[in-house]
Amino acid sequence: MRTDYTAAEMMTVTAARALENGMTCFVGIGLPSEAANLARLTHAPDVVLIYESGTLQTKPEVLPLSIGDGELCESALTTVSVPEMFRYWLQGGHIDVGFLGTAQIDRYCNLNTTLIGDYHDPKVRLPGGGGAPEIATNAGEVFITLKHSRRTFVRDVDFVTTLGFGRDGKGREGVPNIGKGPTRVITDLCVMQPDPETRELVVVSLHPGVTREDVCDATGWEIRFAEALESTPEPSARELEVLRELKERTNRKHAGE
Amino acid sequence: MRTDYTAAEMMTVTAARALENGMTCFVGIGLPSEAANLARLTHAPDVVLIYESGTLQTKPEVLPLSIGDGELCESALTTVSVPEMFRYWLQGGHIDVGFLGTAQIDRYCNLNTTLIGDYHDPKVRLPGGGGAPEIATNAGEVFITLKHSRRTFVRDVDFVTTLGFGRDGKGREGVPNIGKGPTRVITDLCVMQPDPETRELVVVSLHPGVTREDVCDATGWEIRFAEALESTPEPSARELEVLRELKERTNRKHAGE
Amino acid sequence: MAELLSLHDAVARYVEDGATVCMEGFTHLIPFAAGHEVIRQGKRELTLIRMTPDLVYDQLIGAGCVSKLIFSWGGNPGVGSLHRLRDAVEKGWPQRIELLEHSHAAMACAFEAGAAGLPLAVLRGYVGSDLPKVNDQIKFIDCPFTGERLAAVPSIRPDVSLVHAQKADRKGNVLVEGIVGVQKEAVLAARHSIVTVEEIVDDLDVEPNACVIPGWAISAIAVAEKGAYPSYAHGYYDRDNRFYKAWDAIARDRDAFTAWLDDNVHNAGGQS
Amino acid sequence: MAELLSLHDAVARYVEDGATVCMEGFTHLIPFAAGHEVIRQGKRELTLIRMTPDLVYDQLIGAGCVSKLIFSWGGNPGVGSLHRLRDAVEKGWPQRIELLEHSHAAMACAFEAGAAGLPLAVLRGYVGSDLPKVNDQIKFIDCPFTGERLAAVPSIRPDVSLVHAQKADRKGNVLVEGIVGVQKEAVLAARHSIVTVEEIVDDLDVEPNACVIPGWAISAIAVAEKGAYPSYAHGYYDRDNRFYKAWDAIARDRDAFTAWLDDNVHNAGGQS
Repeated sequence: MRTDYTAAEMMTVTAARALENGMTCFVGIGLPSEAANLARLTHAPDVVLIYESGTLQTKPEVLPLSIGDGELCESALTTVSVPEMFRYWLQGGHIDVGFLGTAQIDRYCNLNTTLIGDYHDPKVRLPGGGGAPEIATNAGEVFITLKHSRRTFVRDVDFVTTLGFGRDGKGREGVPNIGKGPTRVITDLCVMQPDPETRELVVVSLHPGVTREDVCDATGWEIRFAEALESTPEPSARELEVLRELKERTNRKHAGE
Repeated sequence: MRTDYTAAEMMTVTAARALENGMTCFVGIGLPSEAANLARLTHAPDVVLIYESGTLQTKPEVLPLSIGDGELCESALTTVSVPEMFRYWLQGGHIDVGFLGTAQIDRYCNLNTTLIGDYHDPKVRLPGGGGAPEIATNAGEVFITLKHSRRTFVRDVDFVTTLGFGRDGKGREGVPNIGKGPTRVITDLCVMQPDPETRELVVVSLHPGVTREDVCDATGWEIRFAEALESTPEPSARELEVLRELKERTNRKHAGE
Repeated sequence: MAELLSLHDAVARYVEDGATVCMEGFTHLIPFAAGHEVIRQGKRELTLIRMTPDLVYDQLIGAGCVSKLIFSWGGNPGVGSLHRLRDAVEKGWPQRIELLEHSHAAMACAFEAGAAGLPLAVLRGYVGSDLPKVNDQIKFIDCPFTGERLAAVPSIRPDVSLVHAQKADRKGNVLVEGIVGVQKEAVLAARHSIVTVEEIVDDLDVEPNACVIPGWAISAIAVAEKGAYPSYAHGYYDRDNRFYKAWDAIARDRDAFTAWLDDNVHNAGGQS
Repeated sequence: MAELLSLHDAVARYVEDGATVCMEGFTHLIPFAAGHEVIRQGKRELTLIRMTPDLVYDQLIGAGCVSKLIFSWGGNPGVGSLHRLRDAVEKGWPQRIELLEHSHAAMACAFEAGAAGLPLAVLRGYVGSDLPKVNDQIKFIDCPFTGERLAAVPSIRPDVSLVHAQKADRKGNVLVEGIVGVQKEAVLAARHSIVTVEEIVDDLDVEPNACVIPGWAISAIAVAEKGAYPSYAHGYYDRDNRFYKAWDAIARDRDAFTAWLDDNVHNAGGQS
């Protein structure tokens, strides 16, 4: 891997590039929020960012720590109630893409943010579903971004908090009024997409300097690679500059300076 | 009848007196609106008036011609959407009394504002239900005010737009989460209340100068009179003065002066 | 993303013969200019949806644009009947129209459900009313938690909604202020939407929770100054209550109505 | 009609042991002062409802006030876990708590339905999720018009809701501004409600469609300056993100937590 950017930066820039200008994007907190705002500050100035706190078309100067930082409201076109957000804007069909993170993901893109272990006697209790279960089904499509590891990429999630394509890849078949589901997963190692037939995740692009072996080592099942495996384009100098400035502004703000 | 006030004024003043200070009242347009605002301007300054246009706690200077005159919004505590009005404020149980007019009323207080004749080939097509069907069932109780005549007081309404006590007086029995229904009907001749047992309307008070015969002549069924039939108190000088000023202001405003 | 069009072009593009059309505005901000453009363009066989048909639908019905009306209160507020509506229902002039009749509560909930992308609205409604006997779209369901019987009506999903609002910015974001009625719901529930506005401004300049409809949720914006007259636009002009009263005499008579329509709509050029 | 009480008296009067209590505020306007008063008064066996439990519920759970939690996302936003919540769930300290877990969409709809006086909320939700397997309150109904299978959840009807807002006027009418969350719904859905405010003013001085909760829909108003801290009040003070980060270390350790609670809640006199 080259030394003038980190794997985390590579992930964020690649995730940002997935968003097209003009898309309406329902943004999860953390990595998705970082990527979505980078997109807005670079190639997609008219991307519409929507946070579940009710802030419509928001343009924060710094990344929010929480999903409801004041910055999100102050820079929004308008702020609606949370019931309105979920009913009119998400379920109402106005979201092109839901951008999610997760604690665990499996080969059929199912997401687990509920717990590790057994529900009634959990080893680790995670925060829970939040907005994700309905973002993943009511948005037109879903992008997912998270760090690649055997802890996060498991063959079968312990709990399907949020539907990818179900335990057998057929979870969306025959369901009316449902979005396309996950169309890409972006990690610090690669980009994956569901196989058009089986819906199992397939690596379609490796980040510069990353090997197939790196991905296999970090994935909890025998991950497949596309025949026409691509190499993810590197971040541009401008993308890196904008991202670093954004993160620096953010750190200064949240440190209370 | 005395000459220093009209029967219409007697009706409005009596209807106004039915409202107690501090009640929240969902107000129908026309006679109910006139009575409710008179109450607010006399003995019930803190009566809360709510119109279905979404105007909460409004204090119009003049009577609105329509249910959504600008005056209602400008003088309201706040104005909400119409879905919110019907869902949160009416159905949500915040209305003490619904104050309604009607085109036809029958002995069980059922209201018809839909049509005269047969539904599919009407003799006269009336405006329809509007807010009344759910005001009458979701408000704590219902007051009704209208002019007394054989055209309006019929044995059985042609169409039950809005439930009083049903065709047999038992329409509210066993229905969960329903208000008490009509508790008084105020006309230009008298005040009526439903019999506690049968729910049939009974005259409880005659306006000054009105005879039992006057009421019988103006009612389309054999109306009963309470044993302890009262005489409705006359309007006070102040009530008449406030009412006349209100109507004069209103006429000036709506004539565009 | 909202496109800025002339009212003529917006109506020509989005309002088709036979379409289900909603023009909302609860007494306030009634889209008269848009309704008149629909009449001028001679649209036919429309199914019109509106809680309170008001004068604008009386005019559309009298002009022969309408074959079906879905509504909950059809009168001239504070004045009396809508005579063109009655003439169509009672005498079939200029054509018979079908009525599908609800209560306000049911329609308000059906708009909410339409905006929320649901196929149905659930409400505690129609208890003891005869309306379910004459409207087969009103059904009842049992609550799976309490067993309570509740009314269900289909959500409202118009082909196109036309509403009027105070102003839009250059990106097509719209401010609706005052009595907001079901306008936002009408826009969000529809496949296409046209919003007429009093003016286009650089900046909407609003409070954080103002009723703003984003441009990307609207098909077209058209400027129509006084576009709600004789209804009103909070902050711009008052309701012309005198016209509402005068309409009673105009609409009572077919010839008087036809002459009024010729003078004030058909021969009134562009935006009336 | 809202009564102006001290926070102590309001909590003493309306929050009973064993009650179902909702403290809302979506990141913004979280009623910390009210939560601390509940801790100080030693309320027990509460069922707490809240979409995002946040630090205030971590504190209530750690203080032993809670036997059941109904929620949809339980973390320290942007920081990590709620360690007191986890300790109670995973290790039963200071007591085991029962979880009833939803998605945000379902809870938001359940608050809406509660405010709307309905027994259930209907949504297009939980498709393919395992949550219905572990929450028997999630059911499915078939739309009587389209046959579509939709989720149904019971509406939220707390015994008492506690929320914080910017200001109230002397009649107890309250302005909530900014990220309004489900606060209005929480108040309207509850049997009783306590609203803490930054200040009482003569006139709310608001736009026509501002989010105002009328005093007659509220049980009690209590002044609590900085009552949302370390959350924030739009127009008054910012979120203390540093405290949210610092909480992670405090809450991770039972002793550190207990010491913090003594210093900052139990021995902090009245309103902290």
